[in-house]
Amino acid sequence: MTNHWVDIKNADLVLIMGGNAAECHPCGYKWVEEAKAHRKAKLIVVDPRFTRSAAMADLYVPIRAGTDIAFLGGVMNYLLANDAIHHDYVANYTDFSFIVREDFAFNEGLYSGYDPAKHKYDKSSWDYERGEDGFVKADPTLQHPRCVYNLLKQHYSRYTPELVEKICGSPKDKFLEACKLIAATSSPTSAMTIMYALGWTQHSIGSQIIRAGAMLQLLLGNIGVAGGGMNALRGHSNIQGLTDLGLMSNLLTGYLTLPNQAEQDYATYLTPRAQKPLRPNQMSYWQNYGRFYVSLMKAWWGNAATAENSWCYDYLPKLDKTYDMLQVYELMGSGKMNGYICQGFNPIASSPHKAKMTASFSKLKFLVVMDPLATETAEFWNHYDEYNEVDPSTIETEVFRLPTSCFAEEDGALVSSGRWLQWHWKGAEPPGEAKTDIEIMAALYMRLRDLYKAEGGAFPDPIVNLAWPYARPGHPTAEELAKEYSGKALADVMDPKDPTKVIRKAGEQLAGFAELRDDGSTSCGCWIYSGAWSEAGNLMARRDNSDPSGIGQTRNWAWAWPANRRVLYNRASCDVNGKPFNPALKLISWNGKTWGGVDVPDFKADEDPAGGMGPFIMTPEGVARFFARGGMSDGPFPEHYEPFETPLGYNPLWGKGKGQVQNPAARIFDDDRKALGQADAFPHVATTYRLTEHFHFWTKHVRIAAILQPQQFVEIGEALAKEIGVKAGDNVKVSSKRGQIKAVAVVTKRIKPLTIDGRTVHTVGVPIHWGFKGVARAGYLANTLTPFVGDANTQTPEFKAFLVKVERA
Amino acid sequence: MVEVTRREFLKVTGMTLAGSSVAMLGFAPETAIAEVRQFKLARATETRNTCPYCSVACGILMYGLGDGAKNAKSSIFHIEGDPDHPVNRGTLCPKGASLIDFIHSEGRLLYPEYRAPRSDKWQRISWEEAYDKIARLLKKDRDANFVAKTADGLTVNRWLTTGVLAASASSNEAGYITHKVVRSLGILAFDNQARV
Amino acid sequence: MALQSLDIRRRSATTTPAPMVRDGATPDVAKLIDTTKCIGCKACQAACMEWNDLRDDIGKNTGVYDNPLDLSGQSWTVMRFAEYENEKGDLEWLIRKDGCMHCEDPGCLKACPAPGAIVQYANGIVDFHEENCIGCGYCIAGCPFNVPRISKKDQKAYKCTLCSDRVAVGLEPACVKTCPTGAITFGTKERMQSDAAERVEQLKTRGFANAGLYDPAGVGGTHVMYVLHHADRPGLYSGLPADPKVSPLVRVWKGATKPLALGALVLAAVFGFVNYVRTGPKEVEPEDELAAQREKEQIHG
Amino acid sequence: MADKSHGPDLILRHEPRDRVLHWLIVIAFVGAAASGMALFHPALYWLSNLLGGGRWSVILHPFVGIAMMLFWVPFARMAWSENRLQPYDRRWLSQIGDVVANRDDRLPDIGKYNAGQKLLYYVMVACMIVLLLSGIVIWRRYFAASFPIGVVRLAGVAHAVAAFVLVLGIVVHVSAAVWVKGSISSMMGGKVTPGWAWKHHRLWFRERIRSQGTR
Repeated sequence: MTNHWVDIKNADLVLIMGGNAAECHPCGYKWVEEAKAHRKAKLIVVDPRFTRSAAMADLYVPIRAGTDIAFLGGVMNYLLANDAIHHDYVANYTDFSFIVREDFAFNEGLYSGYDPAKHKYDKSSWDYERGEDGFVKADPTLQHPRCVYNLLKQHYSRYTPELVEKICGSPKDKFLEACKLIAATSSPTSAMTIMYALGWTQHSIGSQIIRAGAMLQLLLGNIGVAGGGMNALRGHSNIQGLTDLGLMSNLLTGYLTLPNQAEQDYATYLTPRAQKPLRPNQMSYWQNYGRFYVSLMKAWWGNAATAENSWCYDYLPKLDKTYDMLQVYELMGSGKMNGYICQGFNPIASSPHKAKMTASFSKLKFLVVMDPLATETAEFWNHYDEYNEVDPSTIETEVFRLPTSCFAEEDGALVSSGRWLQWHWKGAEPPGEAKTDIEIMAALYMRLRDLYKAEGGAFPDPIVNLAWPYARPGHPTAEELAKEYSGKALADVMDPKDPTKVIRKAGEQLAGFAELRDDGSTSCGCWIYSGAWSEAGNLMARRDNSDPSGIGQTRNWAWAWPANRRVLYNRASCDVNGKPFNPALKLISWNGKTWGGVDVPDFKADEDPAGGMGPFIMTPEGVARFFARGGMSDGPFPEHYEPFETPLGYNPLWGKGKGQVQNPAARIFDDDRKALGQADAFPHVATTYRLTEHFHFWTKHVRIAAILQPQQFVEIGEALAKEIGVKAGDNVKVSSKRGQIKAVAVVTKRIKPLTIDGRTVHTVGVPIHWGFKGVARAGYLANTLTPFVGDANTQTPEFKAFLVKVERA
Repeated sequence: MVEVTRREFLKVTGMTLAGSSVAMLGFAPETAIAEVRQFKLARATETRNTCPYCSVACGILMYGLGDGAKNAKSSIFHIEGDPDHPVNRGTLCPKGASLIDFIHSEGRLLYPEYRAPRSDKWQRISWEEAYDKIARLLKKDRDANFVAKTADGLTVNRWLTTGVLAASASSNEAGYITHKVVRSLGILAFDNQARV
Repeated sequence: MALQSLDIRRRSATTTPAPMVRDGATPDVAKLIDTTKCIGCKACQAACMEWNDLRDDIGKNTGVYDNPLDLSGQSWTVMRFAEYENEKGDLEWLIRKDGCMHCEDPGCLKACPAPGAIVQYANGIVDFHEENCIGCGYCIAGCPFNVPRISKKDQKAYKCTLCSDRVAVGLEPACVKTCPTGAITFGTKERMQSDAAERVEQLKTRGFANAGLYDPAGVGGTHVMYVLHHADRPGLYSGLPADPKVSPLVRVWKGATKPLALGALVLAAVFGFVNYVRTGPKEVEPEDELAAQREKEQIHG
Repeated sequence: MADKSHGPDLILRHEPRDRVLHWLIVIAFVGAAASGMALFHPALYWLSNLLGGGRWSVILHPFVGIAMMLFWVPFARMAWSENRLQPYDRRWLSQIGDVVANRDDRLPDIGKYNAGQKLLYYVMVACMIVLLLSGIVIWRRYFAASFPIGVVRLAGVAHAVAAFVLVLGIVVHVSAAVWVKGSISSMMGGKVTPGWAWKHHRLWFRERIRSQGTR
């Protein structure tokens, strides 16, 4: 989230699209109801299903699963055509005026630079033109045909309301009603917030859908303001934290990235990451990359990390490609992996294509599962009726199942979707012999370290030299670890303006990332968390909920990254002179000397607005990008592509047999391409989702939740039910090219057939949540049906739009 | 004979009378005084925590047995929303409101278990045995498959044959130490649940 | 506002008044359920089960979202989902939290034959005391909303207590506290009525011309009230009765009939007794025997 | 009375089987009525103690009622023919004042049962049928849930009304039995003196005497 949950109450319009906040985030959704009740806000819900969120909406617009870019592109076209944009904002805070290179092109759905053999783009043409001063060329008059504004306008001029209706099946009148409501928030004193979740992410075009939403918000000037923003709801309690902490194939902590194998030395690694400004007097905060990196390496390898060894640069593994989940299971399936550790994760259920998952896991030599609950993954080898039809005697994998504590049995911090780090306290001992994840990881590490110390082995250095400064090495405490990632001074830290002045004494906790140094004098495990545990103590544990401004900025409640900032890009809530666009919802302002207000300024605190520094300090341009440059794998502007399993077989943007149908850069392996179904055999569009009564695959172990929603079902509309001769409560069989499940049919008015380019398309709702373990009635894992296709940028599987056939069981 | 039957008759018909006199003597069942159920949290220990499900991150209050005295062994018996929390203000969704059944789920794992190749059952093992076996398997695989340099001489120091999937609900601290350990081993096949 | 035995307004099957000298600050409380804010998330159901230590059976899906499908001894509140297509052709998902309405004039209490099994506290909460319950089920017949249920486990009647134990120590009911969207609120009845009026005005400006408060007069008003988008048609909300009253049959049965019938029985017995005393027994006199003998002989001649 | 009951010429009024049934019905009635009345009016709640308290009353009442029905059906069938209304019953009824005032000599001659008894019989038939049917409908444990709530409510009223009428009838019946000396002993020992029969049921007396004539 750029903003945070309570801030939603400041919105004048709420767009819930690609999410179902009322159902999946009910307690956060309450702030939408607050906005409706106290600001007369309106709520628009765009969803293939009439969800619980839709039930609360002032306007519900149905949409075909996977066509959100067409919809959002249509809205952008409406705004540009009707000039309903926030002019001051886009002119000064975005790349509207920047001129794009002449060799950038877009033809029939493909951007310049595509290599069809590799399914990849060469992105070099997706860039701005540079002037002789090295800075980006701009045309403030917006007349240049290749300025971003004109390219954008041209790109989305194709997305007419008629086309939107044709692709999305959204009735034109409803679509235009939505456009009108949205357009009204281009006023500087009116804000729309967008709330989205995996309904946008889990598509082969997921990242671009989200980008389209962000672009829409930029056009309206709704980023950085109270009641605005792009708000990812996030589905797991600490998935924000674990991503912040970089627990992904290609990341280090704080969104630092691992080196690619071509980057053989530190300088080669650092230069492209510590980008210099692309426009005059811009902050380009990533210029400080080196400080973050060095402080991290000092936290991990302590005294072993020195300037001479480039702070243990060689200790870091180097990437040849990204080893995301889909890639890993592909390798596993081809026998290239031997071991796997699943920590509190149930991939057999959570990853697409269960049959492939089971086959892949069966090729492992060993699997270690750490979990508080008995997961399906830990028992992928075990036969459970028709729900897991495997033969244990043919599966060689050794499996370890290690019991862990749950939330109630440990201290620590979790990061909410509003980026708040909140400390929690242990209330009881774990049951039986269960242990915390920290203890287990420490024990495994110490075993390995001792083995490497005793026996040697492959490159033992990073293991034996890992800093392990914990009072009881087998039991690092949450407090010790939190202090470590927050960071401390290893030597006295000096004031850059006055090198004789010590601003932080050796051994003290740092107050924030401004105190980080790249000379080895600071240690910080995660730069964006720097200051969470300062000399003032554990700020994540703060519980002062006072809200003096009345706009929900409880600054002394817990701690938000970065720097306890509650609304990201809040400099953009003020005009070029530093005055708030909407004084009633002032976050910060310029008082002539400094920036201040009810939020921590996302800006240089003493930077005079007259200097022209842009509000988007993390980009080298200092402004937000409509034109993504090389930031995306699949194009600088979002473009509608059909889901990999399309009910049409063509892209209505171009017509039958023409143009690019699917995302040309999406993640798909050859075998999985063969496992894609066609509309003739699998005519119905399925989408998977959560129900409000359940949480993922956990709550089927929870008795009350099992009582509230005991049995697996699928949702179909009345028309489809009639067509296949099914009534509510009957059993149906749902099959895809990859497998089939049986479930009870919930027949509902809430799912209506859509007319897509003249043909009727039925949507089928497949809730996840059931499986072969738990106290709820046993069911099929919903991923039996889903395709092994991933987004081009994040490799997120396409769970939200695929083809099935529903029949009477 | 008639005398007897008469007495019997009297007995039967007199039962109602007898009943009434018994009642008058005070043998009627006490009509319990109508009071509300006792408030069950009176002196329970309150611990503040965060709901482990979605990222709204609602504050919760956990009520545990005992007052924290050394001899009192806590067990959480009730959970409700934290009214001080700025986001949820005491509310909880159906999942949060049923957290107590997660803590005490019959699906909770209690001790380390091991499944041997081709076996169809779990066997209980000790933590020591589990750690030893796992560490040995990890080292064996790493030593056998660690790539220090590629064929074309690039230093890569990576280990690709073992992967780690990190949690989505473990604390920052657990995540941080997991990352630290995993990268020190050179693992790249590393992911979390951000996408699913 | 701790409640105790002296804070009782009505008590089932009790012919003498409850202690009623107290008349202080204990206000009439009420729960207001705003169906226009309800998302049907069932958090209230979960919180109810959790607080009251209730665990119903793990049931089945019958083709609808409703689960458990109906109230029971262990499900004191359930969400009822209705899909309604309005005049404009737009779908409305009308979701109603069903459970005890805590009537001011409770039919269950009226019907209950067990002394003290049902009480109404001074704050208006109608509570069942299962230790006094005899499991006859008359409360079910007495309830105009068809709410009480006899548990299969112990054959006693159960329903929502409005968390009388929480309210007694000054807390809000569990369902109220948990409600994520604020669709359920709790306070004095007066406050709830004024909040409802405000909300109804808001709804009228948002296109619900018939929005209104459901606080049916037929049962003397209720301590659980609904804000409805369509207050003119409560039946849309899974059959919420438009004008609930304690059934006239129940009124007859449990009203005037009781003393009248009892009086009649007593009168009959008294009459028999008085008549006996006044006229003396009908005895067979020796002359009757003689007459019988004579006639017998006559017949047998 | 006692000396009359073993005279050599006593007349058999009630067969042993009928006497047994009668008293079984009485026992069942007392149980059902006490428990039923306990639930009917709070002032009679103490009657529930007869069957062991309110809960036991609710549990046992329907079973006791069923038992009463089971005893009553053969009993009623036996008495069916003797309870047919005859022309003299109307006269007897019209002279109810004489009945109450013990001016029995003015009453017409009647058969085995007088009109009052016959009316009680029919009232019982009606009440027992209503009680059985309505009782099933409101039998919470097994059946009530299968009936619509309106039917249950109606049955509740019907059950109460029928029970009231029945109890009222029984009050009259018991009063009469106590009042008419010799009645109770006849239901105990089965026999009445010829004088009793002659006095109260003269037509029946004659019929009995005539049939004895053949012995």
